[in-house]
Amino acid sequence: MIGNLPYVAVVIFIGLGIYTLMFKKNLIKIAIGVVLIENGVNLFLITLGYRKGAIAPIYTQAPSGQAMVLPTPQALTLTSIVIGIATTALILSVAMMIYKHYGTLDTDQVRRLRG
Amino acid sequence: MLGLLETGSGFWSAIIWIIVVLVIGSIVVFIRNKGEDSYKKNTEQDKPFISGNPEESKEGSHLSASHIYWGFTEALKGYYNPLVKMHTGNINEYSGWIIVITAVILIMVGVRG
Amino acid sequence: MNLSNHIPILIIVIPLLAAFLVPLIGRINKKATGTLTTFALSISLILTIALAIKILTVGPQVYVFGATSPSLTLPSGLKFPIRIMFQIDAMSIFMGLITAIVSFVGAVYSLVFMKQHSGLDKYYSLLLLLTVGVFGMEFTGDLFNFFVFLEIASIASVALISFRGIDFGEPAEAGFKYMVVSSISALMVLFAVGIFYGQYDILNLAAIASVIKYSQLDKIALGLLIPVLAMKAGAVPMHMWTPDAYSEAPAPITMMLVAASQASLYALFRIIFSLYNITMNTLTVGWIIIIFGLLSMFIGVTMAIIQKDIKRLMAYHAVSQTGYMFLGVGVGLAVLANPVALQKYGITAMEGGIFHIMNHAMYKGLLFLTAGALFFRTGTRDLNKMGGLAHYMKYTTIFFIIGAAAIAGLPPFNGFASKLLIYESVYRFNPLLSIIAMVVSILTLASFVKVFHSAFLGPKLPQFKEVKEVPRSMVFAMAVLSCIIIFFGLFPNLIVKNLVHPAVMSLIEQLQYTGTALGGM
Amino acid sequence: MKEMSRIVKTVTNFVYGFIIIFGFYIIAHGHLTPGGGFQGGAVVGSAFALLLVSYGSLNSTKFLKKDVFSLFENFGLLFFIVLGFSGLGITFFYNFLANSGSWFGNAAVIGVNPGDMNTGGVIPLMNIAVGLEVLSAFGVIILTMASGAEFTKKKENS
Repeated sequence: MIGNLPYVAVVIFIGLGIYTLMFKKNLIKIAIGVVLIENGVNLFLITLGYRKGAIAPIYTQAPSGQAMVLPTPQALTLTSIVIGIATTALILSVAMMIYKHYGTLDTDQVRRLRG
Repeated sequence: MLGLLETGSGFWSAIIWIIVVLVIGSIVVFIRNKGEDSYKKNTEQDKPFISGNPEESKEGSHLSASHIYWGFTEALKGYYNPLVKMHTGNINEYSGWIIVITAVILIMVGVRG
Repeated sequence: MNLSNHIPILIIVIPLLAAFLVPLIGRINKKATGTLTTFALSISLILTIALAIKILTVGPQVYVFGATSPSLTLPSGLKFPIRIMFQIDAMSIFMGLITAIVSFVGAVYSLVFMKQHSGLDKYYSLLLLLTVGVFGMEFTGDLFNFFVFLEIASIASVALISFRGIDFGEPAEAGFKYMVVSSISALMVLFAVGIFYGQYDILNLAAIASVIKYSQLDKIALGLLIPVLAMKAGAVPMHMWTPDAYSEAPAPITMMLVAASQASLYALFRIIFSLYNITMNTLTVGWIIIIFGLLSMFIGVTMAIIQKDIKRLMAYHAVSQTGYMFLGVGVGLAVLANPVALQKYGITAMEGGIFHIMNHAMYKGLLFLTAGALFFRTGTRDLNKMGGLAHYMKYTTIFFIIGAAAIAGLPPFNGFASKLLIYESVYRFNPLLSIIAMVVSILTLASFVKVFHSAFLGPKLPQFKEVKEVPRSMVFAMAVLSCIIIFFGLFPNLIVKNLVHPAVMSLIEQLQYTGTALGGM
Repeated sequence: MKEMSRIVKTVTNFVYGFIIIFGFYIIAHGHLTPGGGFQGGAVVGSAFALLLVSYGSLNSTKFLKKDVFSLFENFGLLFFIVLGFSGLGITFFYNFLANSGSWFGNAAVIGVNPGDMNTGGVIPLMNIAVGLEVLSAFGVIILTMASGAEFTKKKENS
């Protein structure tokens, strides 16, 4: 049961992120919502690689016969974090540009493009 | 070389189409040239006739985009009003649509897939 | 060292190398950046054509990164590929050709179009990165790698959409919206990749396809992947980002965005056909795709008719034309499990849908470029303010007529050929769908008549006295696309037989796809 | 951004060097221990962010130059892609240095051992390239954002 706890956390993370994206009216909060979903997905990937009683997958510190956690999901998560940093930086800088021109971060007012 | 494109219930060839258009076009031109030519340049016939009203200036007579299909949009008001209202431009609703459609498709695939 | 084995990777790495060189060159000579970009993309185009010839004559190609041989997918003792690899079959190279042509034309067009902007080195660098991302999405044989390239493409396109955001607010707004929706979609893709990895411990697409069981988790992955990839392709009702992003990006970038969203469409088809194929209930999924197609076609075109912004109007048409691809391929998918119907009309419907992808990229690219030419000379995108421009811009007018006739499906242009394939085959599946498709085509023509009348026809307006024809390189870029459109229109059978049919077969035949990676299983 | 109090500045003076050195340690040992180019680069980038926050954006632009950062970023990227290209005789990204006895060419020893820096082939070189790219990219990002924030604040006040 305790082993499934991370999956519950994943669901909570993604659910909170979706809630933020759908109902929060501030552009910065929307960026936070995207980051929340991203963290949920990263946690999901990391949890997939977990093996009970296993050690960190370092080549030069592995006694023979000892089980290791899967390194591939960790590499995936790392790549996803790197991409997430770029995404977040880009969202925030675009939000800054919007604030510069619109003078507001409210999603109800940042909608000159419609119809 | 005729470029026959099989469509399952027939074929399509642009080359044959162009040849047919050229043939029919030349027949049309031929028949048209046989008619009587009553049009004379630089007479009253050249001037526009707007039910006797004076002609507007050239610049003023251009019909801008909003006026085109006015009747069409007016007649379909019941369709267009909710549709345009749906495109709010609000980012919350953009993500809302994605989540809702994802949920619907998850249910569809889960039940009938 | 035999370079011909390395063509698949060179197609991607040469633009990548140029993307990193461009800022350095830009420090020395600002003008050389555009030339370098065009040069790199032209090499990429030539290599893509060479690879296409090789694939269509020899067969699908694989390229394994960092292995001792480019085609060594399974080193001794392995049951499935572990290295990152490219797997390029007829469908991938079909999309690759579109990307190569569109990116090259876009770079040529940018040479003059973007001249007065600052930060050109970043612009070209991002354009190259966008090309790399789109190529990668089409070539990769690895699910996680697909996610990475998807993100590269979306980050580069966001930066390019909001490129004019320094001076105006709207591009920044469009960029923000696109970034949020594309992050959601990319993260859902990553979640689905995680689901696959958790079940099968593999990331390779072909290897998963060979062992897929269609369990409950696979259903969840499918249910996540279909809507988000359809969203990236611009399917109604998740299309709202499309008009925003397409209308605010610079014209050559809009053209690239069309290619980028088609790469998502390709990924959707690849996942449905090559990964799941007949393990899933093809009728249900096929109808989901068809309904996406119907909604996109109809709502897209009706929204387009009432637009006043020329690029926004064309963007709604992009949504509507995407509907045709969904419709054609959806019908093919719905009868996938039924070999008789598949032979009778399913393959034809898919040919129509796939052929339409290429046609759409060409004529929609051309139309966006003409809209960009109008914006370049008049400084406005508002149709209400335009008029009488045919007096001043003769070439642009001709190109616009070609593009508009092609998108409306008038013979003898290429749009007609693919739409005819769709109409006739879809009619045998369900006549109602075919009739709706024809109505949409008529409405398309109606809305382009509106654009043609309000922008090009009419008396000479006093405010456009100074307007003249666009510079030669922009005319050249538009002429290239027009020639392709006319060629495809005159000889559709050549294209369908040599390019489209192999692409469709490579989608339908799952065993061929898995066999390429796993060595003839 | 204004500069912060004397306490913050003094602490920054003490720690930023250590943070940068730690970041470079993570970059250099990327092939032996957890970490690598991105993580180390991010650590170094956080040192730049610390400097920027404590000294204020006006003061820190004297010693953090956006131009230099973007040059380094380009060099890092180019170095990485050139490393990929140099394996092209066999395949792209082929690890041609591993087990060759030359640079980083020792074979890794199996079993519990402290690890040999001189292993890994092109991987440590790639870590260095990525680290260089990431640390300068972080520098560019924080400096650009700081100048953007400065601009917006000025516009608000006027």
